[in-house]
Amino acid sequence: MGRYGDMMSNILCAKGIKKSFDGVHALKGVDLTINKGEIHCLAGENGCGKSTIIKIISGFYRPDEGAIEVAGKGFPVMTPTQAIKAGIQVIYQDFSVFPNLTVLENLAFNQVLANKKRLVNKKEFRKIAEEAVKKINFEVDLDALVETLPVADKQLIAISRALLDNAKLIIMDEPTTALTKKEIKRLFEIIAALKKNGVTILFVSHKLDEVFEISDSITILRNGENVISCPTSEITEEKFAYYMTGRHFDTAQTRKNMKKNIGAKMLEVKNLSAPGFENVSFELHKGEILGVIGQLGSGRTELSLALFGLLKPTDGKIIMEGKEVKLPNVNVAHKLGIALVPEDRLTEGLFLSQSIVKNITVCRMDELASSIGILSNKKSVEESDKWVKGMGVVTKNHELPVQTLSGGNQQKVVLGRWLATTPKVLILNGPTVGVDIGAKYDIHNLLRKLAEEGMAIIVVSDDAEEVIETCNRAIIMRSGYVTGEISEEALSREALALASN
Amino acid sequence: MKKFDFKKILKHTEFYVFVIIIALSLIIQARSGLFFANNNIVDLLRSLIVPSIYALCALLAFVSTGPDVSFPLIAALSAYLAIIVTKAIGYTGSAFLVFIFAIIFGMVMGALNGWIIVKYKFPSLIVTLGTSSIFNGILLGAFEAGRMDLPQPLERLGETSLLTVKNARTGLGSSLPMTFLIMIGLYIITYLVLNYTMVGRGVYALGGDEISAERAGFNVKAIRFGIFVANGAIAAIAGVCYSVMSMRYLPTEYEGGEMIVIAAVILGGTRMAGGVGTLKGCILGTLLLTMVSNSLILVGIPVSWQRVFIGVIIIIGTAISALQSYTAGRIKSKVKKEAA
Amino acid sequence: MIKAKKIDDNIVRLLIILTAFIMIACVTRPANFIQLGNFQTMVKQMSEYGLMALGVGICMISGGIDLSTVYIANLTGIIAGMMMQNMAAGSNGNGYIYLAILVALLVGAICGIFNGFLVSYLRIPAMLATLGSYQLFMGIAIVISHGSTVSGIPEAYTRFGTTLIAQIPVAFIIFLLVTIVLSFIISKTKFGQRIYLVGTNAQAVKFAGIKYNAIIIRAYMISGLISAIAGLVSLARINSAKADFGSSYTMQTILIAVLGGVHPDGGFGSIPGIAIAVVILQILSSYLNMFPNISNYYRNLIWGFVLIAVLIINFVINKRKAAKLRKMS
Amino acid sequence: SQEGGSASQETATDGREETTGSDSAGGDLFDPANYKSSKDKSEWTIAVVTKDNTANWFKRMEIGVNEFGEETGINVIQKGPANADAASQVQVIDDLINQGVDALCVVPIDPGAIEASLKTAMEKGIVVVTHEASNQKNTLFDTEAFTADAFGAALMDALAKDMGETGKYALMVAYTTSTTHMEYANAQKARQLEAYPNMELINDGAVPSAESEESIDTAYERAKEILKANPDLKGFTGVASTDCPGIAKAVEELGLDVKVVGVGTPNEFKPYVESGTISTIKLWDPKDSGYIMCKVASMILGGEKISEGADLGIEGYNNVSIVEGDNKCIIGEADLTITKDNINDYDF
Ligand SMILES: Nc1ncnc2c1ncn2[C@@H]1O[C@H](COP(=O)(O)OP(=O)(O)OP(=O)(O)O)[C@@H](O)[C@H]1O
Ligand SMILES: Nc1ncnc2c1ncn2[C@@H]1O[C@H](COP(=O)(O)OP(=O)(O)OP(=O)(O)O)[C@@H](O)[C@H]1O
Ligand SMILES: [Mg+2]
Ligand SMILES: [Mg+2]
Repeated sequence: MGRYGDMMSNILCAKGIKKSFDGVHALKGVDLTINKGEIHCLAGENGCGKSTIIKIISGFYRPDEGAIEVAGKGFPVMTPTQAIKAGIQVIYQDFSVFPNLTVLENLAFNQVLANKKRLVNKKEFRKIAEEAVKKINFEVDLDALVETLPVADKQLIAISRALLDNAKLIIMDEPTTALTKKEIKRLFEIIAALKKNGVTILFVSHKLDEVFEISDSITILRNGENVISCPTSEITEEKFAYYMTGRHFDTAQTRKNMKKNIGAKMLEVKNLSAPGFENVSFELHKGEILGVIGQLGSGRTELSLALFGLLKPTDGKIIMEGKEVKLPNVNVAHKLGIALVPEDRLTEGLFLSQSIVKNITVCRMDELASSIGILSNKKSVEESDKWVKGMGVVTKNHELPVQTLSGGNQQKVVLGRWLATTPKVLILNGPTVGVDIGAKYDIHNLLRKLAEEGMAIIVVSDDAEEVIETCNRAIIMRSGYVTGEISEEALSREALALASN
Repeated sequence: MKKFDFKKILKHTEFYVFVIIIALSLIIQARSGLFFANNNIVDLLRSLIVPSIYALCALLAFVSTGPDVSFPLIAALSAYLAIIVTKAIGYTGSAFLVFIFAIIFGMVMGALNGWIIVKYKFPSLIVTLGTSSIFNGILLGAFEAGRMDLPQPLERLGETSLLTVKNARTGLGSSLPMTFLIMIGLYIITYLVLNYTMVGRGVYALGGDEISAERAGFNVKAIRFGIFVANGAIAAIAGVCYSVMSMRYLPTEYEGGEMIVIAAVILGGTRMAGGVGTLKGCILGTLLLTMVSNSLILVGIPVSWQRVFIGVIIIIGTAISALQSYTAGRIKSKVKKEAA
Repeated sequence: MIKAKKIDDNIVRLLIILTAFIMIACVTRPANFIQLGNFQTMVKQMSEYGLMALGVGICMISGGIDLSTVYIANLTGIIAGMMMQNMAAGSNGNGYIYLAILVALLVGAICGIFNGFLVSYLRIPAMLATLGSYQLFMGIAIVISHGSTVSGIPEAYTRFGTTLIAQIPVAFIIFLLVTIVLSFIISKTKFGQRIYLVGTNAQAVKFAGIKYNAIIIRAYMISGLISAIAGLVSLARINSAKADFGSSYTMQTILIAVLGGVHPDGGFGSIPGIAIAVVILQILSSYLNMFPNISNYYRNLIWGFVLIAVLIINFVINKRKAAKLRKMS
Repeated sequence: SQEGGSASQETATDGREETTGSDSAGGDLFDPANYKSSKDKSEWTIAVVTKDNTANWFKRMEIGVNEFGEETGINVIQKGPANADAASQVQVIDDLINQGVDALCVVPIDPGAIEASLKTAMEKGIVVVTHEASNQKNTLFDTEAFTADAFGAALMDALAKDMGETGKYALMVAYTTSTTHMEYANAQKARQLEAYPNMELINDGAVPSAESEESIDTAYERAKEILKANPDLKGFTGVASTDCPGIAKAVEELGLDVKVVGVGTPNEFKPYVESGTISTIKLWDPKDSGYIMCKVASMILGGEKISEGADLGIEGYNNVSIVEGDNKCIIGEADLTITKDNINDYDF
């Protein structure tokens, strides 16, 4: 179904790319053709091979088979420097910044290296860097160390670095995950401006609305194979989801049709303050899903940490089932039936090199062990089996390390771990960040089902769609304060947009 | 332009090491009255030479890859080979050539480290532990190295001194060996390479994020290999310097020198996880530990208590620098919140 | 689902190396090697550093390292030895010996807890924390023993160092027992699993409600405790204790742990692997002592070589296996 | 130091108890006559175990050991540990016992650490001879060029003579844990207290004054510190072979008139002896010690009796005396005193 443009209008043409890692076939002969000057969207579920083909185009991986042409010129062996020289710039999913170096160096390295300079010229560095940040009006201290900057700034560094002079094709691997709505808007403006200047963009995203908002054409991959390549105008949202996942979604199952089963008051937070937020109050009932919507740095993360015993409140009360509780550490929270699915699953959630079993049972060890602390292997495997099946984690063997799973499946493992503790209050911080629509759909469904069964849930998110789809109510946080609350009836995209601006 | 920013300085580990050094030197001065004498300072500088050259190896390895524990044995073996070769060919010219011999041998050994680490991506600690065991076996088993007199070129170098001072009050003298210049030279070269060449920036870049470095176009493998070859060369220089300063080749005195050097370098703010570390911190950390071990007698600590003191100083020093970097992290997140 | 393998590949490879070494020794030096006495000596010698290597291994699995084991062993040996000396005269019965043993174990545990405290609460990198504490423990040992050998250990205690049970030296039985108990703790208990988790991702541990500090302190405490046992075994075997005894063991224990499959960054390794590596090293050392003309320093050469060779063999085999998998699927 | 004295006395009595204890096992473990070998001389193996085979000192010893082997046709081997560490030495000894050597001649790193191993050896009928271990209990004979006390006293006598019997002096050892060094150091102090009232050990008489950690460079640095802290120092002794070169270098550099007396090999010390900084070297020839250990071992294996006044065949040992203390100690008159005048007579 691949669609090939003629030689002249192609900026990039990759044919029959195959790549496998230690037995995993990430790409099974993928074709990708991008026309000059277009915004091309590459979509597909987690683990379908999007990042892998990008890394092959940028010369970071060598394909097992296949050929790459850039602007009609064949590259038998592509290296990162060659790619940069050919005008290909990549904004990687993980930003690819140097945390230990200054913004200045982060911005200048690529270009200086591509020009084969051997010596450091501070003035030249500064010139390149200033030029780069100016392109997107990004205000940042060029001499600051990148590790001291917030996530969004790191993303913006990666973006501005890619915009440098000779870029003909800019590849963005999920560039919007860490950005706020406002920043996304700004990014799209930049992309539009680039397009006007004749730069071609390859854009990777899971988010339907983004794809349809900006792309000219789409290539969808599934399991390392092409599914379709066509102009965006020829495809509908529904079809898009189908091509990506190979399944049809029951769109009737939304919040509006959710069975309401709101019960007794489960959790009450009164005038809670902690470093990062102040004077936050709200109530949470059994069977209710409360959305906490706020942008990066609004205090939402700190609030979730405070409710989980990881951040010491300076003031205020937490009342659970009518009794005031103190949460000095995670164990107390755990015993009280509070669970937190953390924001960053890689650093805060998973033990990447350990088995799926260990990752799922880690919070249940006390129950799975005998009174003197001996773990039952059988029980652990049963427990993990239950959750692997229940959550639909795709894996060959649950003794395999978690790092062999794709992002969505990894998130399911973290979620399964906490659900295994049968919590009364489940807090999820960005439950579907970087998760594809199939897995996202599964997770949202699961949350609704859990609420129906009487669990009290807090969804912390900056994704309005997610909050609308899953939550009964939402509170809005900004700069450490709750600035508003939206009831179920009023919960809509417009209301959220209005409230958070 | 850049202002003198005291708050920024407060965040650097180097600053705290510096404060500890000042405090300790005042204490030593108060207890002995001898610390700030010119001859004592020269003695201290002399003691600093070999450990601070070693510290370069530790620093480069930590910043780019991870711990390297093989430098003392590379030093021992390459100095041995250089001396043997010099004696065998009966060379009596300049000591420079002897250093070149040693550097070549050191680079070969460093290349072995580098090759294994780059090719197989094994942790550097294991590889260097293994190779230093091998070098030790070669030196003492295969070559049966024993104490030796130095060949003429090195002997002559050992007899010349760079600077001689005499304390007016006590009449005590002290002289600074020529090897001090070698150390200064190495620091200058390392400083220039690390800060003013793209390869040098690559060392930091790959320590910060190896994959990003590769994507940016640094030749990560070549840089890492180069680091270990350079470490071999630097260790070889330290090895010859040590023999020059003892006026004798002493095969068994090298082994075991790595730990205290690593402690010094980490004390000076080098991050074990890589990417962070300065020459300033390196020299300050080395100075601190050298100063402590060279002042215990001046201060009058009984011999049997000296080890207790060194242990306590290492623990306190590292605790301060560890807690400081932890609180610096916290300050960081607070600042961020204010900005939000 | 594919059934999980019961024995990991690294142990199999270590066993192959071990067998190869034994065969070489048997063929080339049958008269010296195949002897009850030789085996008894070997197992006696390796028990001490073998115990310490187990402790070092546990700390490495937790993401740290313990450089102080040898000096904890010496300190506890000295304390127990001095107590036995001083109390032997005034007491009838062996109660005082048990008391001394108890105190030694306690001191070992306290030293370990101290290390754990430095690593967890004070966040000092383990390499530095235990480098400092090893100087400290050795210093304390020098201060209380005046640097000299503590000897004249009551025979009631030292007899235990030479006792054979079914021709097996007690020291080795202790080593085996500790190995078995630790294998069990590490692989079968909550605490053991948590050591692996702590060594894999210290940040995620916090979110999973595992008490990082407590796990680390207990890991180092175990290392200290085992070192104390090693100190007591050594006290019985050589009838004396000294502040600097066995200083070459420190590097040796790390090499053993690594050869045994422990990853220096934490999260991987097994106790049986370490135990097999101990045996390999011991056979190598004893074998070399059978050649009058070969310097003992060759041991270091061979040992370094074996270590790197094993790493490379593991690497190549794993790669081959992956390639095979790729072809199959 | 008084505590130390009583402790060692206790040890001594314990040693006796052990002896009687093993008596009942059959035959006197400490009677050399019980060790006569029934094998032919050519089948004997005598193993010499040193502290560190790389040191010049023990390379010199090996010359004597090999000389003995060639002379007599007895199979002799010299082994050192893989690390200069008592634990490694124990391993070497234990392994040699298992290989069924007929005699072990040991220069212990730490006599205490090898007691048990040597006892096992003797119980297996292996002849045990030691050197530099006058307090070793489980040995048939300890062979010494002189006793530790006599040697320490001789060092002090030499120092006292060189510094005119007055003034401050300092003592350096390798480590406070080096047993033999500490014996020499304590003996020096004891001799000074007894014979030279006008001399004074620095730091209120604390033994030792500094550790060289078996490194010439460290010896130099510590010596400098001591000289700075005690500008009126008149004498310095060092008992490890690393000590005196370091001390002498410091003294020369500071331009002081401090007498340096110590232990070491002539060739290594020659420059400082010739320049006069090291006034006296006290030592014995390790070549002879190696030879004598083997000789004593072979005599025991051959059933020969060694008694007071025996002639062991080389100079310095033509008329040995036997002192019974912790062990039976064969003492020669083989100490060498080397000064500027006779240093060129020795080449090792
Ligand atoms: N370095 C690697 N080693 C082994 N397997 C890998 C490696 N990189 C990718 N894979 C595997 O290849 C497949 C494709 O991964 P890729 O990262 O390209 O997916 P993706 O489409 O970018 O997913 P996501 O949306 O989660 O970013 C996955 O199954 C992944 O597990
Ligand atoms: N006091 C603290 N103690 C421990 N961890 C903290 C603390 N403050 C912040 N963190 C962690 O540091 C990380 C970055 O914090 P940051 O404030 O940038 O989070 P955020 O999501 O951007 O902000 P917010 O929660 O305000 O929206 C978070 O993952 C959080 O877990
Ligand atoms: Mg991806
Ligand atoms: Mg956040």
